[in-house]
Amino acid sequence: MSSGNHSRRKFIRAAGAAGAAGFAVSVAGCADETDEGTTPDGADELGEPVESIQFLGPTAGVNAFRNELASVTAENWEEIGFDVDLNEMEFGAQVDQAVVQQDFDASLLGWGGTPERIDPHTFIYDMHHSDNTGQGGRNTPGYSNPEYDDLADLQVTQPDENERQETVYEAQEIIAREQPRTYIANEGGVHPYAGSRVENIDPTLGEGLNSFWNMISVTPTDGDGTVTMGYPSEIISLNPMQDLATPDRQFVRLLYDQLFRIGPDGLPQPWLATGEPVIEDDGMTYTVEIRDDVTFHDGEDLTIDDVEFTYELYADSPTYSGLVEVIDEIETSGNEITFRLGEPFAPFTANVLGQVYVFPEHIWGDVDPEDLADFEDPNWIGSGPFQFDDWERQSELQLSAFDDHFNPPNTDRFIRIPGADVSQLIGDLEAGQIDFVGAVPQPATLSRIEEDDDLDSAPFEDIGYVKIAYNLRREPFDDVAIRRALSYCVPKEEYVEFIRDGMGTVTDSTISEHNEFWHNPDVEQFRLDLDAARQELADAGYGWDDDGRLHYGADQ
Amino acid sequence: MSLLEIRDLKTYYRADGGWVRATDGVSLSIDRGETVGLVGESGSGKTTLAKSIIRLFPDNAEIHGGSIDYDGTEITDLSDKELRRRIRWQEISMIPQNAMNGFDPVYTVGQQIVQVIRHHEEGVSKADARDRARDLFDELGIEPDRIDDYPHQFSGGMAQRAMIALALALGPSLVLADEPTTALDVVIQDRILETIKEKQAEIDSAMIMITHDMSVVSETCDRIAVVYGGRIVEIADARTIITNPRHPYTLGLRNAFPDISDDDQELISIPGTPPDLVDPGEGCRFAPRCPFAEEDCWEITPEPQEYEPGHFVECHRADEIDYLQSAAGEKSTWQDATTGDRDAVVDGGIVDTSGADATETEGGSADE
Amino acid sequence: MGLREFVVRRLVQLVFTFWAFFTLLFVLFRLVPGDPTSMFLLDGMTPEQREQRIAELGLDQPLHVQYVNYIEQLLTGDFGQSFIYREPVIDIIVVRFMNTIVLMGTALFFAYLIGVTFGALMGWWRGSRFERGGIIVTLVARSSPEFWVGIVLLSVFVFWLGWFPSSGMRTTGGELGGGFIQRYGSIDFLRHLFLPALTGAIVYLATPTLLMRSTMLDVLKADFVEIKKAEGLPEMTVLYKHAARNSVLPLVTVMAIATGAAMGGSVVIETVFNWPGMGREMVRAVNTNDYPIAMAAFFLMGSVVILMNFVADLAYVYLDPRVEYE
Amino acid sequence: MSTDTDTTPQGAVTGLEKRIEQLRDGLGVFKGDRLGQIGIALVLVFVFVGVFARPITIEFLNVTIPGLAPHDPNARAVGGRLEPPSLAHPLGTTQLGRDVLSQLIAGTRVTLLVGSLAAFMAVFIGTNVGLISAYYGGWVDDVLMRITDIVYAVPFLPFAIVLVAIVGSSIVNIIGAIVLILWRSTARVIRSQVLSHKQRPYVESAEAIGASDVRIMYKHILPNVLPLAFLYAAFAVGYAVIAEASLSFLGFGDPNMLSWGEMIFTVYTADAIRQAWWWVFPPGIAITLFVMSVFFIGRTLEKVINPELRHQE
Repeated sequence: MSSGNHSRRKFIRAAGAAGAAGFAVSVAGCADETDEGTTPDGADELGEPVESIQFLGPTAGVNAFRNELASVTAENWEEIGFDVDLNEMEFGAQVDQAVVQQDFDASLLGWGGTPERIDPHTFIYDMHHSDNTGQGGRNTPGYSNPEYDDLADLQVTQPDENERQETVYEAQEIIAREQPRTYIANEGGVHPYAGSRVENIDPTLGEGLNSFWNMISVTPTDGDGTVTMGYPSEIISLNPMQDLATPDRQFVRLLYDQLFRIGPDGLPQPWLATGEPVIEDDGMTYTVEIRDDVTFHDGEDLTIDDVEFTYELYADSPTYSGLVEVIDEIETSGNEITFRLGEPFAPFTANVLGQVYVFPEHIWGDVDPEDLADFEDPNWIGSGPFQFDDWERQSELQLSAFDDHFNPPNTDRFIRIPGADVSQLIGDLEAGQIDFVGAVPQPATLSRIEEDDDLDSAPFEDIGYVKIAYNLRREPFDDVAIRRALSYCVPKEEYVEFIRDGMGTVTDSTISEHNEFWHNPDVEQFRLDLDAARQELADAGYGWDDDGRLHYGADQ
Repeated sequence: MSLLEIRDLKTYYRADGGWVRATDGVSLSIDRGETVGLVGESGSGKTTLAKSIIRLFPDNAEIHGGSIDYDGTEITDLSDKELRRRIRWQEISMIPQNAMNGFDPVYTVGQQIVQVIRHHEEGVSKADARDRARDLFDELGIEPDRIDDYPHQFSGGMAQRAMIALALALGPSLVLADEPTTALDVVIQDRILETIKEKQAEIDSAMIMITHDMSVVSETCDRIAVVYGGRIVEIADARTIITNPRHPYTLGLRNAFPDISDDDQELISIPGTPPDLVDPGEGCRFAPRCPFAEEDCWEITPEPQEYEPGHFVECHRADEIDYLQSAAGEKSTWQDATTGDRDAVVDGGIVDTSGADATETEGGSADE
Repeated sequence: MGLREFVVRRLVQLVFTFWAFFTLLFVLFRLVPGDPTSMFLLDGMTPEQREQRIAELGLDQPLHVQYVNYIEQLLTGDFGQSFIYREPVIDIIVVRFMNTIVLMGTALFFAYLIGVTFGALMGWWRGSRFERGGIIVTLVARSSPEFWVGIVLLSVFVFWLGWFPSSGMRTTGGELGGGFIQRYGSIDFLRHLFLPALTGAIVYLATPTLLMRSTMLDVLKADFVEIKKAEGLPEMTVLYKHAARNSVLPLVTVMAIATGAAMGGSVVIETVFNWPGMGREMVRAVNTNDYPIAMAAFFLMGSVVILMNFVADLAYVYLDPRVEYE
Repeated sequence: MSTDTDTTPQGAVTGLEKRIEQLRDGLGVFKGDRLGQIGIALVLVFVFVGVFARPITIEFLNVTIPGLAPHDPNARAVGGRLEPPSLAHPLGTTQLGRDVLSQLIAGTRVTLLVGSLAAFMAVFIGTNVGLISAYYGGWVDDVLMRITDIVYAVPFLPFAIVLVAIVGSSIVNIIGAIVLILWRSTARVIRSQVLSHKQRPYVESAEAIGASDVRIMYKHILPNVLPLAFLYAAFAVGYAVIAEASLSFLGFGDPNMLSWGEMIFTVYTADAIRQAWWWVFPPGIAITLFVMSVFFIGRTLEKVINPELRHQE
């Protein structure tokens, strides 16, 4: 939405009200009576009223739960004296305005909890280090705190997990105290599936039934040897060299193998590698031995040359060179490959060896780097447990088991259906057209699933979370008291218990409690408490006029 | 034996006020090859009478009584299907007033002729039907190739000729000509009437010529029936009706059409408007407009009397033929005739009749 | 003016309309906030990758340069590459376009079929209960939005009676792709097509039905209908071969407008029934700033309507011999 | 129905009486027409409910007329989650415990707002475009008609979605999107009507006495095409309401203005269509009823205004 939308919203509310009906009318929906509540005695001489909050949130179409959360939060902020201008936007438009243009005061979005992010690096470094405050960077609030930066830099270099844990704990405490964002809830929930048609389901942390482990373990019991999955959006591309959205990554990793895979517990485990990497001269060199019984889907053997070729390919690829930047040199001998790093990098196994997919050199060999992203392998030949059969966009993607794989899946055929939305996919599930849905259903669906003895729901926890980012580049959000007060107004319990009907868990830290090892349980908590919010503002020298509107103190 | 025998036919229209008695007890018989003229003002029920023969009415008209015997079969007993298959166009066809609108504009004239031929005559191939159509066109003086022209490409006269071709395509025994020449200008009118007479003679078909124009019937018809208020008030051979009519209405009609030979003849029109046919009540229906109306005329419905062989008249004073004929010739008779309701006659004042709005009840649908 | 001049003059108008329509779309899409990279940012695209992708797509160039490039590309029949799918727009859009045309074509066909038959009967049995009932039913059909009709049909025929599949174009797992017959010819496809097409038919039958009825009322008053009856032709022949055939002419001119409505409505019907058509693809493209796909979708939708206008004019001249090329 | 108003200024006075008289027999037509009467009755009910849906505070009188809606339509947890109809909640509750009946009543106001505003503006633009294009003819006519062709080529929903994506989904923008498309049918019909009026004697006589173009167009021709414009306004209200409902159903509705279409959208995204019939059917039926009543009125007007000119979408 263009920034002009900000003031127009207020005009509309007035116009909408008086315009048509032709006489002063208070329209349904905008806050009627503001109950007085106990207002502590803020500053007596009042300065300017505090600027109104340009609050960006998703439309009900994008995410019905978060849309409701945004409107309730806006109401609570208005109760403690702020004037809130809530803009409901499409996902792409909101990301552009908040993350790219950074034209916002507060923005309610979520961070996906993929297994790769179980390692704390993303939530500690990417999201809070002052290096990442540029346009498009992940430090959307523009939070920069030298003391915090040191901790974030330190943790990367600590190969010893216990030492690193201490640093990560301390980082979480600072973030919780300074509230650059309000961390609201880990949106775990359930993925519905047809218990009468499939078994051995394995809902994993952060991804539920969309996880790699579930897709290779799920077994059809209705004899057609096929598992059909529904997902509320279409895959964009299966080319591993393109920038991948979540749905794409879920299927690219079925077709291609990595040296290590992030296991259900979030820790990397050997996959193409025969065992743990041999780490020498304090974390600067990693040596990995690969299996000798792996072939690609077209029968060609997967050799160490393919692995070396792949890592050099990543280094040249404009999209992914950043990922393998930390590697200075690669050597291979027999079935072993050794990586020399420029500097110690603790998450190397999980974030690099666990991410890079191994390509067949005989197919990608002569593709020059510029065209990598646009290269079309008609059969997407990889070495993964599934192989590509056929695909018609927006209609159906068909994969079949690659039986020669060392860890073949339990189903012969695996079909993916992109739905218009979750409700419509649930309809297909109930009509027997699909076997499980990789999306969290609405409360109304849950009650229906319980009654339907063909259907069950697989619970899973999330390591990502929904949060409200504040723009520290703008007044008054650079003042920590304002941010803390705003955080006190976010109804976290009501969001999880009522709006999400119990799906998910409340959180106060950037690292989810389900990531037990890295989660710091005793960070400062911010739960719904309007009085505490008013107290924060009063202590910081703000005051209220007799309409209850928040003002700067005269001396501020 | 006569071709067509109509006895006491009653055809009524459903209307807001009740039943409009468009044809109220008409008897008429037509012999093979004979041409009978039905003449009268518009709204007199002459077209309804003709169309009742083949039950060609809008959905709010019904036959309420009487019988129509056509060549031995009682038509009113026939089901619609039988009527369509055995009688319509095969036995009895029609020539409408405006030929241009009589044809379906989106098909060629030829196609429409071929369609009716092949519908009624099994086993006639398209080619044969087209040839017959071309012959018909040729006989009627139309360029045979023009069967592939569309109706809007024909002039008024040519279209009428094409319509005649269509009407005679199946060699019908009876043709209903509904004001066939009214829409044409006088010059073409005569030639079309000649053509119709000529063709009719060739196939020896009978014809009912419906018109309001005395001169047309006098030239073309053997016998003429004068229709007024849904009844035949006078019927006789053409000569008698023209030269020696008895019924005042016929006399009035004759005055309304100038005789070219008599140049100083003054035009005299019949005052008043056609009667309200919803409930005409007793007495002669012409009474309100008749200058000779007397006491009985208002009370007793006159029965048809035969004054000369074949010459029937429905009028109480028909016997005073000489007085009627001489008085009817004077303009004054009609002008100071008291028209309107009965009391006016008594006290001699002239009352402006508030006759019902003369909506064209024939053919037009009653509502909307 | 002969047929040739008429066609040429109309073609020139056509080209102008396309060009103006095109420029309007081009500007419109450049105003939509955000760019094709927005959806990847939260999934791990770094700022550098974003800059590089923007440059690759040429979105950093001034508007008029982009416009000129785009027109050149279009003149060579190349709709360009989808910003998101990175595949030629043609490959993506053509299949979707066919799905929408088959769906909406069937809907309009049924709407006109019902419209002509029932409209004619309503005119023939004027004043009857059938006519009054018919008017009420058509007005109710016209008053309910497509999605509401869709939801009602879904609730009744799928969730309650279970006679039809709930969504999509075919039962999963079958052969994909394939030629026209293979895609649209199977019984399975027809079972999937039935409810969405019926939804469209219900909503779009009102205009042809009411229009047919009112023209029938006039045509039945014409003299030639009485003559056809007098000719002893069967009732149905007079009704359909003559009366209806004349009344159908105005329906031809309305066809183009009905197509426009159908193109618009396809977005909703495809959403309710998860039909992989162009309507939904267009909405996705707008939301993810995939301009080439959105432009192509709009372009095809608009051209179908403009083309139908052209076809309607020619059809009218063919159907009504009285009309010369004005 | 189009009459030849006399051109002399003195005639203006009687012109007015003539207008009133025309209006009276215009309304007279409803006497015999049952569908028309049903239409009028329903519309009056909707207007009443719409106006008094929510509490109205009149500042200077300092009085508040209580709203018809029993609860605040947006108040959460007024009842339990997805409660079936009960005495407390005649139409049950939504997924977040909101009262469906209150939402339905409040939605009436939005529907009336959108329907009337959009229809009025669309017909206003359409009439003017049609008038000017037909009256001046020549290149003016060509340009305006080519623009109309383009607007006819633009399918409504996709265009509205793009527009809303650009300027935001407030009710004003939605009405704007509807108006930008809806004026096209009125323009074409008014143009054809004005073309036929242009040749009539009363226009020539107005030109003869030296009336200016504007005066002729708006003082003489316009009153004659106004009834037709009203007819199209009636149908436009229906189309506008359907358009807003469809947009809301696709998730592009104005979040602050809870319309019927948006209610159905919420039920659809809450995947509660099958359980909560009391939540999904009332708004759908309300839309159909309201639009139907407007179409009934339109059809009755059509009999009077232009029996021969077929109504086109």
